[in-house]
Amino acid sequence: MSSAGDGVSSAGDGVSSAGDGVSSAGDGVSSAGHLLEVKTLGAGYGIVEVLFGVDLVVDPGEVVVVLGANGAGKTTTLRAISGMIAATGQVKFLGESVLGRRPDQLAKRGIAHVPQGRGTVTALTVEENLRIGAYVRSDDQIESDIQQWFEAFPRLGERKDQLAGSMSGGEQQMLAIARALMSRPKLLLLDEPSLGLAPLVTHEVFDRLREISASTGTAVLLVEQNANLALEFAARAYVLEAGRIVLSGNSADLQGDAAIQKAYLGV
Amino acid sequence: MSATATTGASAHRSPGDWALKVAPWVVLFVILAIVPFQFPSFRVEQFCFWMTLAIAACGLNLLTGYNGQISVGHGALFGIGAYTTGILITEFGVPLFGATVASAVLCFATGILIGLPALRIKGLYLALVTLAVATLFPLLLEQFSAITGGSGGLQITSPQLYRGEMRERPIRLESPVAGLENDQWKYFVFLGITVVIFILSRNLIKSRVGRSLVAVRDNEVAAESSGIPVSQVKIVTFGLSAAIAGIGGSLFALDQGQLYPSSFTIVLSIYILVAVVVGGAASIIGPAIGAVFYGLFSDVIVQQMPDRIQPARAVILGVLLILLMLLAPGGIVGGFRTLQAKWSARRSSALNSGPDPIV
Amino acid sequence: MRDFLQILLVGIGDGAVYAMLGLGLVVIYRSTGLLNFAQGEMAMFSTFIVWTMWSLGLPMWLAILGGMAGGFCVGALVHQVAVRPVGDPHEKPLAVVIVTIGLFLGLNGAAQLIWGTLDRSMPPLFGRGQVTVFGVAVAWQKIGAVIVLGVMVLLFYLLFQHTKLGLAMRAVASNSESASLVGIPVPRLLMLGWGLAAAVGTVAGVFIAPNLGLGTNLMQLTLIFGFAAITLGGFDSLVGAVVGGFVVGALSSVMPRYITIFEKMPLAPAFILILAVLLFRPEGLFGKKQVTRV
Amino acid sequence: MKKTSVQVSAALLLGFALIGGACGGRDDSSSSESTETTASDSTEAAFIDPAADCTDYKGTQGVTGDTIKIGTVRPESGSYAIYDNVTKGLEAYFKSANAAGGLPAADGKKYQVELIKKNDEYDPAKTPALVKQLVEEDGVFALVGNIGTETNKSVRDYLNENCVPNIALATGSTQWGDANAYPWYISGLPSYATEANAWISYLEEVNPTAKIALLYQDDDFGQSYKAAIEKAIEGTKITLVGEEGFNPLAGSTTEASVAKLSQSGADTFIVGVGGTACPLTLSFVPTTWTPMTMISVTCASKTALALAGGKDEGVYMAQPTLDPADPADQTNPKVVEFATQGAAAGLDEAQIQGGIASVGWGFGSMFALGLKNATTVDRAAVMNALYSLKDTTFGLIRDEVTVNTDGAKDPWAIEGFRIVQRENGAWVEKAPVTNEEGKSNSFAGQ
Repeated sequence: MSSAGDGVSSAGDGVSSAGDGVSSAGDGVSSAGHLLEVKTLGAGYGIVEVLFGVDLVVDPGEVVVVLGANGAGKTTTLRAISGMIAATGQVKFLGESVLGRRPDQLAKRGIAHVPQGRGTVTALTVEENLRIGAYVRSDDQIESDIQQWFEAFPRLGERKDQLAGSMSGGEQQMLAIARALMSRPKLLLLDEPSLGLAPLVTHEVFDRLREISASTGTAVLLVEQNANLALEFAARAYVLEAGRIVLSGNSADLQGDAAIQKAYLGV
Repeated sequence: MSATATTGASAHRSPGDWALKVAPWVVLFVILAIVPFQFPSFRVEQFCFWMTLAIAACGLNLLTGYNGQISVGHGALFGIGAYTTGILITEFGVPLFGATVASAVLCFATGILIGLPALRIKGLYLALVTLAVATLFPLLLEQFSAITGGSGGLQITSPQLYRGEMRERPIRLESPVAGLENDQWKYFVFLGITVVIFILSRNLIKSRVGRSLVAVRDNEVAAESSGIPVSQVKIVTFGLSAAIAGIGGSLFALDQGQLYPSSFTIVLSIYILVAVVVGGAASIIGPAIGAVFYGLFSDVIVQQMPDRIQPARAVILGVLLILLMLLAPGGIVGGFRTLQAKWSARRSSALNSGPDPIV
Repeated sequence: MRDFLQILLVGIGDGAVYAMLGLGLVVIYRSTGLLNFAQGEMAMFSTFIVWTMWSLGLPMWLAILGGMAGGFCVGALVHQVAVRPVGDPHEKPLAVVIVTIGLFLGLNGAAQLIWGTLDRSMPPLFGRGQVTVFGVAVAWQKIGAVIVLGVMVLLFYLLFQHTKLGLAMRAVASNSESASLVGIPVPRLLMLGWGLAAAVGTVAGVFIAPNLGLGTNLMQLTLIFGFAAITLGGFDSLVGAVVGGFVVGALSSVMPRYITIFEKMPLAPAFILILAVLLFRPEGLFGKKQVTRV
Repeated sequence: MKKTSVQVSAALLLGFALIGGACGGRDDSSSSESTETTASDSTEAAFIDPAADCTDYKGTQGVTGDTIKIGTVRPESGSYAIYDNVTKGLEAYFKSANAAGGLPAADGKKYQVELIKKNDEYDPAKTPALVKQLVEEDGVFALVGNIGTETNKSVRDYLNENCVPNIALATGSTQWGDANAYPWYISGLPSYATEANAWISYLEEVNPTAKIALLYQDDDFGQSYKAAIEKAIEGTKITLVGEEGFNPLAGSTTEASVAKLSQSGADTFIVGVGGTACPLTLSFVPTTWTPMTMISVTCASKTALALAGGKDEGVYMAQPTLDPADPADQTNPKVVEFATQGAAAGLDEAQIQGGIASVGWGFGSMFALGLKNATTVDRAAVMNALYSLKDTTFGLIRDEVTVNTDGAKDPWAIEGFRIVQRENGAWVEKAPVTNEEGKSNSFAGQ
C-alpha cells in the first residue's frame, strides 16, 4: 500500500516540498535519526477499519501536527501509536519496533499521551495527578518537578489538594499536559487540547506548551482540528483524510497556500 | 450470524432445502413422542422436571437474554409459582391447572413489583438485589410456615374419591387414555405446555414488542428517542418473565406433589441461569437445550461418577461456565451458529473466490 | 436492657467480620468495577489453607500469614485466568456475573474435593475468654475482631494514601486508560487488587470459622451481609465498608430478637437495607455518585 | 437461525435417546396403581399382610441367588454432606459382612449385600426421582439408612404404596411413629420426643423446680424436642422461662439467641439443635451464665464436640448407644467388633471414633437383624420381623437398653437412655438406663 505517497504526489502539484518530506520518510533511509517513525499504519475498531496506511515521522525536539476533519482518523492514529488499540504496519520509536506493546510499556520508553478530553484522573487530587505522572521515574527530582509546575501554574498550586475533577476544563487540560510531562517524555502525544476550551484559554495552553517544548526539548505530535492555531504552533504538518495521509509539509508552506487551505483545512 | 440468516432467507426455495428445514423438526417430534415409552417411570418424571426448568429458563431468557436485565433470583419466582399452586389446590380446592393460571397471574404481579426497583437498579446491582431475593426466599417460606408448611414441607392434596369415600389425598394426574400410564400422560401434558410456551415466546420475540425488548437492551437512550416506552417495556418484561417462571414452578408443584423450602435455595436460581447461558442467551430454543444439558449432567452423568469425585461436579460446572464465557459467550446455540457461519462463509468464499463478505 | 446490650455487642462483633469481608469487596470494586460474587468462596478457600497449616503444627499467626499468601495467589490466579479475559464488567455484566458464579461453584467444589465435607474446628484467634462489663459478657474474640479490623483499615489507608503503589491502584480504579498512559501496568495492578482482596478475605474467614464451623458453606450467607455492608457504605468506600459492616451486624443481630417478622430470617434486614439504599441513595453513605450510578 | 437450533436440540435429544436404549425400555408389568395399607389389629397375624395390602407385590425383588441389593440415599455433596459418614459406616458394615461370607437369613443361605448409593444433596425434591430409580431401575430389595427427615417424608407415600421397605431411617422424627399408616417405614434412631422426655425425667429428679431456657432448631427435628418438653413438664414444677428458635439455613450463628437466653434467668439450658451449630452454641455461653446444660444426642459425637472449644465440659445428655471414643466403652465387645471390623472395611481412625459412622454401622446391623429373624427372604417378612423384635439388640446400642417392637403399638426399636455428663473429655454415667418401652408415641403426643 503505497497510497500515501501517491496521494501526496497527485495532490502536491504546487507544494513539492511536501512530497519530499514524505518520500524521505517513506524510504526509511535515515530512520536512525528519527524519534518516531510510522509506516503503513492500519487500525480500526472491531470490524470497522479507520486507518489505511499512515506514514509519518517525528524527529527529536520537533513539534508536528496532524490535521484533518472529524472522523479522519486523527485520534485513532495517536491511539495506535501509543498502543491503546491493536494496529498493523510499523511503529518505530528510537529505532526500536514498538508495535503491539502496551501503553504502559511505551510510557516507560518515553512516550506520553494526553488523550482527548479526559486526560486527568478525576478521583485523585491535583498533586496526586502530578505524582502519578511520574510513575515511571524513580529519581529524586520528582518533588522539585512538582514544585516547578506549581510555580509555573499557580492555579494548580492553589488547588493541589482538590480533586482534579472539580477544576475547570482549561485547568484540567493544563493539568493533563503537566501530568504527561512529569514523566519527562521524549515524545508527547497530544489529542485535541483545544477541544471544548475558550479561544483565550486555548491560546494560553498552546503558548505554555511551546515554552515547555522549547525548554525541555520534548518532541510533540499534536492532533488538531483547529488548523490555523496548530500550524502556528507546529513546524511541520500532515493532513489526514479518510484514514490516509494526503498531504504533508512545512507549516509555513501549508499556511501560505490558499488552495490547500481551501481544499483540506476548511478555511 | 447475520450471514447465516441471510443465506437462509434468500435461499431458493427448492424442495431439498425445504426438506432440510423441516426434517430436524420431524426428527425432534418423533424423538419427543417416543421418549416416554423408552424409559422407566422415574426417568419420565425427571424429564418432566427438566421441562419445568426449561420453562423457567425460557422466562428468564426473555428478561436476561433479550432485555438485558440480569436476574439471579428466578428460583424465587419459580418457588412463588410452585407454592401458589400448592396452596390454592390444598387450601382452596382450586382445580389443578386452574391453579397454574392463577400462579402465572400472581407471578406476573410479583414480577411487576420486582421490576419497579429494576427501573433504577441495573446490571450488576440488579444481579445483587435478585441474589439477595433468592437467598431470602427459603427463609420467607419458613417465616410464614403457617401457610407454607415451613421446613416440614407442603403436601399438596385434594379431595379424592378413595375406597368409596372422599378423602384428602396427594394430588395425581390421572391418565384418561387407556394405553398411557400416569407419568406418560403427565409427560405429554407438560410437553404440550412447554411447546406452547416456547412458541408463544418465539412469536413475542419476532413481533414489534420483541424488537423493542432488544432495542432497550442494546441502547436505552436510543430506544427512548425512537419512541419506545423504555420503563414500560422493562417492567412488563419483568412481569412476563416472572409469569413464565411461575408457570414452570406451578408445573413443578404438580409434578412433585409436595414442596420444601430447601428446593428453592439460591442453587435453583443459579441453575436456571446456567440453563439460559449454557443453552444460549437470546436464542429461543437455547434455554430448552440448556435445561436438557443441565438435566443430563446432574441427573444422569453425575450420578454415574464415583463417590469420591462427586464434589467435582461443582468444579466441572464452574470451569465449564468460565470457559463458556471466554470461548463461546453465546452458549451452545451461539457456538453452533458461529461454527456454521464460518463454515458457510468458507463455502461461499470457495464458490465465489471473491473477497470475504464484510458485515 | 441488659439483654439488648448483650445482643448488640454480639452484632457489633459480627459486624466487624462483615466489614472485613466488605473491605475485600471494595478493593475489587475499586480496581475492577465488579461485584465479586465469589469473594466469599475465595475467603473460605484460603481459610482452609490456614486451617491446614495450623493443623500441621504451625503457630496460628504464621498459618494466617500463610493462608493470606495462599489466598493472594488464588485471587491473583482467578483474576488472570477467569476475570481479566472476560472484559469490562459494565459492558458485559451477564458474562461477568456468570464467571463469578462459575468461580463460586468451582472454588466450593475444589474445597470439598481437597478438604472433604466435614466441618473443621478452628480455635478463636483471641481465645474463648470473656470480660464482663456492666454485667454484660464480651468475648475477647469480639474485641480482637474490632481491633484487627482497625489495623486493617489503617494499613489500607497507608497503602492507598501514602504509597506509590496505592496511588497507582487508585489511578487505575478511577481511569484505567490514563493510568496505563502514565506507565502503570494496569493488568498487573488489577491482579494485585484481586490478590489483596482474597488475602483480606482470609482474615474475615479466620474470624468467622470459629463461630460457624469451618465448612465449605462458611461464607455463602455471610457474603450477603458483606454485600449489605458495602451497599450501605458505598461500593467504593473503605470507611463505608466499616460503618456499613457495624450497622448491618447490629441490625441483623437485634432485629430478629425483637421484631417477630424477622424472627426466622436475620437476613431480611440486610436485604431491606440493600434494596432501600440502591433505590434511594445508590452511592451509599460514603460512596462517590458517579461510580455507582450506571 | 431456527434451523441451527433445531439441529442442535435434535442432536442432543438423539444423544439421550441412545442413553435410553442402553437403559432399556419400560417394564410394562409395573403399575403405579396401588392401595393403602389398613391397620391390622390382630396380634396373632403378622403386622403386614402383603396379600391384603399390596397390589402387584414384589416381595423378593432385588434378591438373586445369594445376592441382595440394597439402596440408600444420602447427601454426598452440599451443606449436609457431613452425614455421608453415616453411609460410610453402613457401607463398612455390609463390606465386613460380605467378607465374613454374607448376612445369614432364615433360609439358611448367607447373602452378599450389594449397596447402591444415591446422592440427593439433602434436597427432598431430588429424593423421589432417586428412590424411584433405586426401586424401578436398580431393583433394590429395600432401602436402608436413608438420611434426613424431609427427604424420607418425600418418598413415604411412594414407598408405602409400592410396599418397599425403608429400614433404619436416619432420623428420629416423631412422625415415623405412625406405623399404622406407613408400615413400610421403621426408624433406626430413638424418637426425639423420647430423648426429650429422658431429659425432663432426670431434671425432675435432680432439680424439680428447674427453669429451662430452650434453644431449638426451627424444623421438624427441633420442634419435636420443643413439643415433647412442653408435654413432659405439664404437671411438674419445671418451667420454660425462655425459648429461641434457630434456623440453620439463615446464615447466622446461635450467638445472639444464646445471649438473649443467658439473660432469661434460667438455671437449665437445653440445646435442641444439631449439626455444627450445637457444639458452637456451647462455645457462645457467656461466663456470666452457668446453667446445667443438656445437649441433643445428635451433637454428642467426638467429631462434633471438638468444635465446642472445651466448653463441652460438664454438659449432660441422654445416651442410647455406646461411644467408640469413650475409654469406658472401648472394651465393650460391640465397640471392639465395630472398631476392628470397621477398620478392616476401610474406616479410618477419625471415622471410627467420630461417632457418626458408628450410627450407620448400627443401621446395617438393624437390617441384618431383620433378615435373620424373617421367616423367609421377603420384603414383608423382613418388615414383620423388625416390627416384632423381642429383647434383642443390634449395632452399638447400650447393653442395658432393651430392644422390643410390636407393630403399630410399639414401632420404636430404641427407647432407652442413660444420663451422662461430660467430664475430662469422657462421658460419666449420672443415671442408669431407663427403658420406656412402647411409650415413645405418647411422649410425642400421638
